[in-house]
Amino acid sequence: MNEITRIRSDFPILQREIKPGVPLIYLDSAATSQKPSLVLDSMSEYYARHNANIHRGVHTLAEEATELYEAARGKISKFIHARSHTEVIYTRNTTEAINLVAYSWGRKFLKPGDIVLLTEMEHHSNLVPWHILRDSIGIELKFIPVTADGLLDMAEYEKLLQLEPKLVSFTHASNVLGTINPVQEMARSAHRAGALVLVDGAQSVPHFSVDVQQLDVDFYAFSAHKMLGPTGIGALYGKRELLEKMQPFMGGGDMIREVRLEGFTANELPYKFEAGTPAIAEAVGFGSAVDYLTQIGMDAIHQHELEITKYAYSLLMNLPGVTLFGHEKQKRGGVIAFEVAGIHPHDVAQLLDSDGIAVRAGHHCAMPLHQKFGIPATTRASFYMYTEKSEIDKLILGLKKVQKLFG
Amino acid sequence: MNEITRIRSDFPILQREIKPGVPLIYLDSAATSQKPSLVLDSMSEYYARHNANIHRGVHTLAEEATELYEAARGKISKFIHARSHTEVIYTRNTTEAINLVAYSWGRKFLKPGDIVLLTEMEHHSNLVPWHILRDSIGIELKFIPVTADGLLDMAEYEKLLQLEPKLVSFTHASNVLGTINPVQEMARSAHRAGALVLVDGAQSVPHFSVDVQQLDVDFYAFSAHKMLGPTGIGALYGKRELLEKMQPFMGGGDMIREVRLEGFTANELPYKFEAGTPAIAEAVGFGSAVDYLTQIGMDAIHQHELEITKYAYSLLMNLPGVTLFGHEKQKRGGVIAFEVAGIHPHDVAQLLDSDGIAVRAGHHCAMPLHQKFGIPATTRASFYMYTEKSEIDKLILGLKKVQKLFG
Amino acid sequence: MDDMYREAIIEHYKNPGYHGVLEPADISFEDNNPLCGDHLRIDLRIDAGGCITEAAFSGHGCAISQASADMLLGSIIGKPLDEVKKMNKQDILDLIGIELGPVRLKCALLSLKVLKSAAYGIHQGESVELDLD
Amino acid sequence: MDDMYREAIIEHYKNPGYHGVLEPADISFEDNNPLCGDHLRIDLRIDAGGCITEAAFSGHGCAISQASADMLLGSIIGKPLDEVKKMNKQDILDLIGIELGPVRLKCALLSLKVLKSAAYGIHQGESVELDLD
Ligand SMILES: Cc1ncc(COP(=O)(O)O)c(C=O)c1O
Ligand SMILES: Cc1ncc(COP(=O)(O)O)c(C=O)c1O
Repeated sequence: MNEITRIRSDFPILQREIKPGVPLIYLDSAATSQKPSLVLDSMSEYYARHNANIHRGVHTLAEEATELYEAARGKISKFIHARSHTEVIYTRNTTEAINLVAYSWGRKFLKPGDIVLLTEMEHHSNLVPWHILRDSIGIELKFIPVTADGLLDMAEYEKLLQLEPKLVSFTHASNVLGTINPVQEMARSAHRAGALVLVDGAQSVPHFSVDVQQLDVDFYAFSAHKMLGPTGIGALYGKRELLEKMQPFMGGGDMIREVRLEGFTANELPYKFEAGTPAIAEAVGFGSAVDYLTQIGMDAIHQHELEITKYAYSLLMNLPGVTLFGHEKQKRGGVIAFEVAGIHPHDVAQLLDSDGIAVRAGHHCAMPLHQKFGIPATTRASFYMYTEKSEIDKLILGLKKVQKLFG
Repeated sequence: MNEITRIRSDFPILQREIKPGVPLIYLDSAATSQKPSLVLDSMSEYYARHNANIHRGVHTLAEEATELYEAARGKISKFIHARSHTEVIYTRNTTEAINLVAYSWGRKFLKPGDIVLLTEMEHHSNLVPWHILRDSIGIELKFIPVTADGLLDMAEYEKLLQLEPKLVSFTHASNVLGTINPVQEMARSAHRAGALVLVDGAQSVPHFSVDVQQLDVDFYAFSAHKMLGPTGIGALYGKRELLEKMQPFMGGGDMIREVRLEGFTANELPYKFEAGTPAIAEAVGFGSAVDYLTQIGMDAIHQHELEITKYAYSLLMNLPGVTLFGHEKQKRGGVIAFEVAGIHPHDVAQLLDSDGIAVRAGHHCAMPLHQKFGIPATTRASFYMYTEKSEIDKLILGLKKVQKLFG
Repeated sequence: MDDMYREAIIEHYKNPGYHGVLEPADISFEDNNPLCGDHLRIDLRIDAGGCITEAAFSGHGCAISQASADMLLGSIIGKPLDEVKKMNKQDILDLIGIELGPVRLKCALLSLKVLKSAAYGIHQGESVELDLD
Repeated sequence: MDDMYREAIIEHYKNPGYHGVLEPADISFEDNNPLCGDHLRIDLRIDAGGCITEAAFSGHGCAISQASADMLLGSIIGKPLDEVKKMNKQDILDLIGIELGPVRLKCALLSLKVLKSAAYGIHQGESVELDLD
């Protein structure tokens, strides 16, 4: 409790009032996290003292900027336990990381009729890149079904693997159901069946310790903005052997070794995939976010979120007229999506907002999952290291008021 | 002089000393510009008060963030005189903007054998995307030659247009030669020949007033970080009719209207091309950079740079052993690349750095242009609104010292 | 909490005056807002002089979209179709009388979009851009 | 200004002791640094016991790359080839005696890279990753 007060004081926005006397209750961290001063200060400091373009510069600022940019990559690489910092490619976000694989690996190694296996619980980021690829080169998409209680159907998964997909791509943690998928086992099965594995880590890396070597995944994608870092930057982890065989994605400065009018030769990893002036200040902020997370400790963060989620789950479950999605017994990530009978999620969210409570309403970029459950939209509360039990109490109170108003 | 002192005081980094007693002389703005407090403060304020994910959120923060993000787009759109803010797509940088056109327009509308016309003075950003496209779909690339004095050969251009290229893509201002190309006339000729026109505006939008409608270009690409804005964001302007016909680039959240397991429908402009959580804080900073530029006035900025460049050019020209690149009489942009006889640019740049003077040494991402002139590298000094004559004097002094040391 | 939801909105949502379908109708149009799953259909009956004599909406959606549909239809009975064509965002905002952020604005404008599409005689499935500003 | 450029570097650059080519050489290797256009070739003569008896470099580049090549060759005459295989970044830094940022480090290391490639008998054009750390 002391600890969480201290943590909250590191986040300037948590001092904000939405209206005079109405403090912000931020329960939308799955959409994007808030940022501690450490992260903001590191970026301001970068701009105020070191700002320069990187890699090709000889002068002091260029050297400092390059060092900061690469030091951040080193931190991120260590954070996810990559073998080498050359396996960490900066992207704009999770979405770009997945698109990079679809373009650079997919267009080189997939042929018409090849199967890419996805799941029904994917975020649009892990669906649409494959739709685009299918429409352009004729691959086939299959989906691991989601069971009624929000888990992946593992028996079906094993059957689908018999179709010999070339790639299995799925989320580590669902941003709607809270489900945490058994990545290690799924990767093992996939590899046994000869498939590569891409994992969408947007909702996992921010919340618990991830070891890409131990999980033995081939690609892993995540976003800084969901893990205390700035917008505009994310990362793709990829195994070196794979990244080396892939074709470049975007062309331009920095990703080349040599350019002539007639053609170019690509740069070494990781630069091969970083075209043009990158998000330098954002990389610095990303590195500081990792510093902050490491300092608090990923296990402590996970523990806190499990507790908050359990607390919220049990209170919400006991609210009449409220239906929760996802499996209750399973260890869940800190997101709870629910329906309030007879009241549209937009109305729920807007009424809660007038009490300062920020929740999300909609399909949360998982329309197919909502279609599966036969509802167009849900309300979602999501938690992070700075979420307090008292905020959950206010959410419950708020929901009761909404129900009364519509009653 | 009063004015420039005031301007300089807005840029925190210009107060920096590289070593005790050695102030920073930043002559590398063509690589990236420095940032005024206004820009840095707008981003800090965004994170400390408004940070949320955009577009789909109902709560106050989400609405504020969406409004700030879109207001910035409006400012940028007005700044380049686009017809509508829906014609301005956020990208990471100029490089991504050009790649977007190569992927989304090129792969849909170009066929094997179709010609894309570039120039010999292009930055790698406007060469390699076309190399990649050629290697993948078999288009043909042709190049408008650069004359000995650093201009595009207009007679050759007219001849090349007779080959009926589908696209002419060239830089508005060269980052090595300082040449400012006659975009309006070139676009007119291109259109007459039935070609579309893409202009690389990385070195123009920051330095003088650009009106995309008056120039009548089809696409225009630029980066925030070169115009006082943050890293991690840039923009592509495109004519609405064209953007509408193009296929999506990356797939994911926000760029869709609807997603089912079987497929997706794309969102309206400009969102169709913005997949995943965008660089929100960076957009806010980009908007503030435009505010700052507008407040100083693009004509005043251009005037100041012409003056500084003329001053630098005449002093450099009179240094024995120093050879300047680019056309002297032509109105030039604020970059001067030069050779110092017998001394490698890296040595020049490093020795200048020990006196706090930041210049760039290398091929400046224009290897083909350097090959053309038969030299692997040059030293480049580049200027911006905050460059003072006294800084040019120090550059000259520094060069004399370098020559003495190697003499 | 309820300052944004004037009683009138809740009232129109719970007890709409124009909910239903007209069979047969002179004009019908339907559309949806995929972002929130709202779906709205509007049926109109028009007299010889081109005036709206009857109107009804059906579908599902949030209180804002449903209430604004109900209020909107209430405001157009007896009016000529041509007048409907001139209606814009501000008319809706005046009707519902609360401030709306960009997301909720789309909910409120769905009914206007469907109504104007009907008024202009746009065919179902045709893609036409309507000016609502 | 010149603190970074010890006199020794300028001196080796202007008056190198090992500039030239050996025809015939026992081993030759060349490589370049496309970023700055530096190009370096190293020729070696080896005696029956596997020791370096003669060495020469040619090509062009900045003072750092040329001077470090000259110093490096000066330090290996008489040494067994196997010892050269063990040399690393620190050896070069010790030789030139100044601190270098990442870009200039590449200039300084070009000679080591070429020398080690020669020592390992790598064929020209073969792509091998050498550990210089
Ligand atoms: C003419 C020109 N085009 C394109 C670029 C690429 O810009 P960015 O690295 O921001 O994509 C630059 C800057 O390096 C440039 O000077
Ligand atoms: C599971 C999941 N995948 C992918 C994404 C996309 O992340 P981004 O928008 O940062 O690319 C999100 C977040 O919205 C997510 O929750």
